[in-house]
Amino acid sequence: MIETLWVIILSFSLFAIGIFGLISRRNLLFILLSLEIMLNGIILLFVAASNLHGNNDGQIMYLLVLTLAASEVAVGLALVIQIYRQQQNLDVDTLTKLRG
Amino acid sequence: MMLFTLILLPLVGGVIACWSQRVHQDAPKWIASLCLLLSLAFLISIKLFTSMDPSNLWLVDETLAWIPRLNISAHFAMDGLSFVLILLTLLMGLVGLSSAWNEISQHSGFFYGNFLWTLAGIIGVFLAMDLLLFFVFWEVMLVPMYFLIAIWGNENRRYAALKFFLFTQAGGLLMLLSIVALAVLHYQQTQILSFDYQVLVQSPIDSEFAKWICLGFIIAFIVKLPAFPFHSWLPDTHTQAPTPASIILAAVLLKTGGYGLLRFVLPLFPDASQFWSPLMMGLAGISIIYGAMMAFSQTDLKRLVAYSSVSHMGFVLLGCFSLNFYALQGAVMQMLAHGVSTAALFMLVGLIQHKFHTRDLNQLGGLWSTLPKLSAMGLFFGMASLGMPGLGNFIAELLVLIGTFKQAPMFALVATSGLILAAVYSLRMIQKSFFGVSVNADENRENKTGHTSKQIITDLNAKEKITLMLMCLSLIFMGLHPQPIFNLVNGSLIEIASLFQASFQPEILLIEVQL
Amino acid sequence: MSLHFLPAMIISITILILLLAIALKRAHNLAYVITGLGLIGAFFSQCILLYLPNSSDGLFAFSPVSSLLSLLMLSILIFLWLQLYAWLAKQKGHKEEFYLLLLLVSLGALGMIVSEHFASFFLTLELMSLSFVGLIAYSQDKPVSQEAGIKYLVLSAVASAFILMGIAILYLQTGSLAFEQVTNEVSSSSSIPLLSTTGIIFILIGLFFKLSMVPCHLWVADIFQGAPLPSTALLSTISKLASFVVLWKMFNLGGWQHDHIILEIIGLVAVASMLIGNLLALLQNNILRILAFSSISHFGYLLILLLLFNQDADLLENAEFPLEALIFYLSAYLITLTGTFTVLMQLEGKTKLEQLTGLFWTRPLHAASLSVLMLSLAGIPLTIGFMGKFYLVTATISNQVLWPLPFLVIASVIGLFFYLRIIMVMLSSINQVERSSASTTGERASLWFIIAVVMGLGTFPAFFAEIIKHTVR
Amino acid sequence: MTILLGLIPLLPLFSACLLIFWQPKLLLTQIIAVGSISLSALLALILNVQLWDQAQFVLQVSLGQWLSIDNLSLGFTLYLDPLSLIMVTIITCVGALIHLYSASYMKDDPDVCRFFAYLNLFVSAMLFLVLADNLILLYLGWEGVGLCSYLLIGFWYREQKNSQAANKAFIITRIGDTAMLIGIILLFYQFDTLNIQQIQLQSQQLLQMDELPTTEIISLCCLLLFAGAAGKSAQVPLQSWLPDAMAGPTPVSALIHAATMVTAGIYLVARNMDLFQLAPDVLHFIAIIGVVTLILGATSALAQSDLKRILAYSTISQLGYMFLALGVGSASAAVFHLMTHAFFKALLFLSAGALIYCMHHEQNIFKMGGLRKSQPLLAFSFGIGCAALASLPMTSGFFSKELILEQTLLAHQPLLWWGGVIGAFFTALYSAKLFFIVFFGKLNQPSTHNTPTAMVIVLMILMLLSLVGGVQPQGLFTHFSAPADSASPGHTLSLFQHWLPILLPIFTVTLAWFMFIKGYFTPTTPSEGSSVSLKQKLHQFLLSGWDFDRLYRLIFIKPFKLVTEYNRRDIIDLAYRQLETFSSLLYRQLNRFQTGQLRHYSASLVIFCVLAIAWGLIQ
Repeated sequence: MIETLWVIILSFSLFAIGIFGLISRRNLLFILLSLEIMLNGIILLFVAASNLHGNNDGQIMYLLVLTLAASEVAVGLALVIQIYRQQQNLDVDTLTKLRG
Repeated sequence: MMLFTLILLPLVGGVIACWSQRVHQDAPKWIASLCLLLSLAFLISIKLFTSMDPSNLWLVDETLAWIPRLNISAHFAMDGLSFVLILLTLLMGLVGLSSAWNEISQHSGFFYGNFLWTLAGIIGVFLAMDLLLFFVFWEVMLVPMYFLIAIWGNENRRYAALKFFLFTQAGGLLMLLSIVALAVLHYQQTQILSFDYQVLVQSPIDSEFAKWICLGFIIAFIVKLPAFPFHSWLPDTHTQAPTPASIILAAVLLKTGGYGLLRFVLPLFPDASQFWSPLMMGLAGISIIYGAMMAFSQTDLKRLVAYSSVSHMGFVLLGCFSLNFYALQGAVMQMLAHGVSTAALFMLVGLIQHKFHTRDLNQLGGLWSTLPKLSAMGLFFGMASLGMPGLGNFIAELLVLIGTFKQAPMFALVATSGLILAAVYSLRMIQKSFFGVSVNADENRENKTGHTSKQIITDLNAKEKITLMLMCLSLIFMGLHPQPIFNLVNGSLIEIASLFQASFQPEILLIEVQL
Repeated sequence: MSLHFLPAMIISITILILLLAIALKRAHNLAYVITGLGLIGAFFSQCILLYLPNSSDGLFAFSPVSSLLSLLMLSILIFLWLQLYAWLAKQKGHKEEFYLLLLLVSLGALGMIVSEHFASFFLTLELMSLSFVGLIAYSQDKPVSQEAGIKYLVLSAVASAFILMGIAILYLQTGSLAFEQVTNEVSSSSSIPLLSTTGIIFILIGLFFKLSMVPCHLWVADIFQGAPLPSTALLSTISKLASFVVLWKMFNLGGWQHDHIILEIIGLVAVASMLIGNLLALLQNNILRILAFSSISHFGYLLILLLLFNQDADLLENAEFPLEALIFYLSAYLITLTGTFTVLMQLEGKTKLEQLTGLFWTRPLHAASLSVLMLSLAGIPLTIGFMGKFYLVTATISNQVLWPLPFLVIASVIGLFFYLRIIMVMLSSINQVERSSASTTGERASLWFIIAVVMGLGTFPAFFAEIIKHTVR
Repeated sequence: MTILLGLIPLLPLFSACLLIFWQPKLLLTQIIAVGSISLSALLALILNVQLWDQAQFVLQVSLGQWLSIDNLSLGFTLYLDPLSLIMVTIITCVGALIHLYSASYMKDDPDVCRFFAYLNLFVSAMLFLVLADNLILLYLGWEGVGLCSYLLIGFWYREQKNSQAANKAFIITRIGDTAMLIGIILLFYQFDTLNIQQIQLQSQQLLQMDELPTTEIISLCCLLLFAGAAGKSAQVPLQSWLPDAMAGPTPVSALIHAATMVTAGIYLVARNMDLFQLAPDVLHFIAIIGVVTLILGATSALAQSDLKRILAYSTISQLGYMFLALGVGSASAAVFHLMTHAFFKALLFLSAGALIYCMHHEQNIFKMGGLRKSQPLLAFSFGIGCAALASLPMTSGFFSKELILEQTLLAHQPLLWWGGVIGAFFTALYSAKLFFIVFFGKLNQPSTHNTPTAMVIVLMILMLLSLVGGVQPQGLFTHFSAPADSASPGHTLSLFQHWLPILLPIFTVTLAWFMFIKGYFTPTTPSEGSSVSLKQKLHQFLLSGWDFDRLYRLIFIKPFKLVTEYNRRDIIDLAYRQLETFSSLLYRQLNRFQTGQLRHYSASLVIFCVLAIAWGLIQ
């Protein structure tokens, strides 16, 4: 039986990886990808917590977060396509028409 | 409802004037003057017809519910002090109007609208008894004045209008904090939540915060009455403001600071003002000397007059904070006399600028030969500003000095040296602009301006002559027969002075007021 | 299914009808009418429910305060809806979807205001954020709006992730997701000392992002500038209103007030956003960016009010006064902001300061209303902004929280500088007098209405203050 | 009778206002101006006749209530007693004569109406000063007189130096007046009233009580009052304005800077004599100042080459005599000398004016030689004037100056007496020198036109007055029957002390005659070489009136100008400008964060989270 502590550590590390990916990667797709990793980390934490406390609130939250992740990616990809059509590359650093 | 209509008259007049520009080009001028005359007549009628029971200090006292949630009421009241100052406001409004008659051409409707709204705001300040109402009028009178300066000002008007607004607004915010703190502490002390002056004055708060709240009020009023450290907005504003705006600014807007000190700081915080009085008298002394020295070194005529009014208002501050009956009378007198003399000086400077398109002293000179009447008036008001006996300013400065010598001889000594410096800079102004030979004789001025027809410089026209003559007569009246003004203002000042001088027993307490 | 859900039900029904209408026959004015009916229906139903007693069913808690706030939100939505038709008619591309997204945002916001369970809060938050992404990236022809859209999407996703992480940690800590239990248990038993605080911090970061408080304020200027005008209007009013209400709810319920770390962070953030918000807008040349930065500082002022809730040293013996001040200031600011956006919408996208030169002489009514609104943002008396500031100052002083006041004075003086700068630009005289397109009576009516509301409530706030007093009691 | 008294000051005031507002033609202005002054002179003479017999009389008339607050109550009340009667007669008679004289002197000046308006205003202000019954009304007249002297000195406003001289006069007298105002205010707190008579009464009671209570405040008040008097009557610290005041027209110098205004200081001290008795050390100080001034005036007059400046310095020295008399306590001698001085100095100034008028505005005495034959009348009037000035026996100057010297001796002040005698020697020397240079020696510039008749009449009257004026008006003695005069009847003057002042003038005049013959009186040419001989340096020192001007410029004017010029842009204003630049700098720094990079924005979110948690950990 894996103790919940390890699960928590795993979820935190997933969360951290997601954040790191978000900041360092320049391609939009990878940003969305790292976003997903972060959400998975959080889902893991929810499930672990519900297992620890024995009530299934966590499970419900898992379902909700999953739907969120899906819808977010859907909208994200739609926008990614739009941007690709405009500037033919997905580099985030060129998206700086709005600044200063 | 009488006092409310007194404020409403210029307000509505302003709206009509602003709207009437579409009807006819110079309709606004006539509407504005009509409205001012109407409110003047209304004011005089209020004064005459109110039953003069000497026991009650307030001539007229009205309250209307405003924000019941915090027990704030629109409480207007008029006593001798505010009556005199409102009279000054309306008269100087007329003077400003006469100087704006042919000087303002573009958007004149909007100009007269703003002009009248400023006057309405100022009258509101002098009448408001509720602290929040006072604060609202205190800030609201700035907005139309800001528009006046920003639209019709001279070359660098933007910077001056912004600086004017920021300075007073910063002071105002401090006052807002102090008002609220005062009301809250008063509530804590007497379980009555009220912003009303007459309620607050009964039980002065005695917590150690009182000093800082009093300081908040004082800073707001000192910024307005430009005392030494906060005066740097006045010269810029005066040089850039159009003549009617700078007449109103000099004659009345500065007096709201002095009025605030007399009405709100001294009665509401007796012991705190005693605590602050040495510092404030010091500031007053410095601003007298500093204003005079700065006036001496200016080459721009309007900046010179502006710095001179900093020095004169130093006397008002000195008068207020020497907490002595004579000095208070002197301070009120100085406010009136300075109002008239500086307004006249600004009107003259405006005329000179209108005729010669320059305010620089080095280019002016020998005006006496080309404009004898104007220079005679300039000489008269120059003499008034240096405190020539027989005119209002001297009586005021004399009383302030008498009062201050009794309280703090050292500061009075500094103030009297201010008298000498006043003579120095006004004589320099008179000599540089009126006497001597005109530096740019007519021929080279002509090729400077380029147009062929020699621009004939006309002396004062009839209207200007009448206004200036009336102002001379009023100054002489104030100089030789100031008693009616003293009787009017006596009531409230005795009340203030009795707070400070335990030994002060005015033997003629109930003075029959006769105009 | 208590009566309280009526407004939300009406809006969801209108969403469905709108979907069907778009599917059947795409007609702009039809969509416009349907949305209007929906919103007005929701508004009136909310009016009826105003004074019903409190009731809560786990996920959503209904109280007079929350109904007053949703009333405020619905009135803002209706006012923006009135201007929408004229603006959308000028845009290229499909116009009906905008109304759809508008209704979705309002549904999300309504839900958020009344939510008192983390699940419901999270759901409504996501509903609102994602529909906002759609709104921001609405106009395809402008690449700038796409860029703003993607930026908002990524950043709001990160913020939601943070909030979720916070919720997860709190859930780990307490085992329950309802606001009530979470906040009570947090103060009582805490296994790992800092766990609950980090959880709260995570949630706060997410909410600070939504409210564009200082550390996470960088996005607000770019998105305000990039997004189409009505979506910026919605974003700046609805999203911030809903997030602030949630922040107030969470903060008010539990015993967090005594957790000095959170208090210090909130105090620091409040002061920082007041000062930096105003400083950033000092020499800006784009009006939208100025409005963005001024919204940062205004929410900084509001954050001070949050600090007052726990103070027991109440001089005015009136515990609800801070809440009253909060509602008054919030409504004052949002009314002014909606007014500003309606004026900007009528100025056909003139957002650069230089484009506004001499507006006083070409379109006097627009210039007059814009300057009244600027003065209200600056807090000059006789405007509703001043009354809000007065309430704020009275609440702070009566609760003896004196240290933020000097910053308030400095910030409002700096703020005054750039508000006056805008008015100054409009006043400057222009040489060629081009009479631009005469404004329609509808526009003129709305402008007069704005001036009347801002000046009217400023000079006679008694009526509005009484309503707030009753709802709070 | 009181109506007459009321009318005396009001008549010139009324005519001044009339001239200012109406500005009639030349003839009409002359009639109005001269008419009003001679009318008040007539009224004064009538009063003199009526009150001739009464020894002690007091006449009061109130023109209205000025101001009454708490216990400070002032009214426009005029107070006449022997002293002010004498002053009124001097002012109105000399004023009328000078008005008559200037009617013809100024008739071809373009704005003559303005001139007469100022002159009338001046006379009415002087009358108010002399007849005031409270110190503030006196101060009103005092400043009014200062204002009119400023306007009249700067009358020909086109030349820059005239208006500069006027400014200098006004500012220096203003310094004295401010000191006086402080004195008046302190007096108000000491005696709780500003009415002059009550102050005198209270000080007399204090004198009888012989243990003088708060002496140092009273002596401070007296000192400050004397400072005001010194400012107005050009005594040592504040005397450098009088020589420059000659820039005005000559009748102005005659009226203001010889007969009336400069005597205001003496009147002030004489009027408050009882008060000054309370502060004996101040009186002694006044005497010392008097002596120093008279020596300064006499010596600098020697070195002058401009006719009017010589007369100006001589006025300073004669005023020094009057203050010496006041210093030793005999106010009657001072007022007597004042009266005689008024007559012969007016005569000298007017004849100088006529002389300049004939020599078409040539003022340098070395250029007017030998006018004895071409202008016999002027020579004769100048002769009498110089004689009275040098106090040759049997002239009015002799009686008054000799009385002063006698009084100083009676008051046991031998040192001051010797100062007075030396002063008398120098006075006689320069007046004789002046007379011989102008009227004897070779004729180098012919005088063209001769003096008009009006001037001749005035000169004749003045000649008569300065000769016969020696008889001492009886009223003067009774008024000042103060004990100080007859303090020491027993002490008789030694023979030498009695005869020296009588013989000295005769001896110096003959000495001057010999020096003139030997040609000592040649103008000292300014030396080109660097080695400036002692004689030139001394001459330069005396020429500039003991170099007070350079001293004041060094101490006051230069630093003041330096500071004001440096601070022209108002340091406080620059401080606020710094605030402005600082905030825009802050704006630029903060704006650098708005990079528009998505990754930077998400990074800011994460950094804040890390910082917040770290903050939590540190606590």
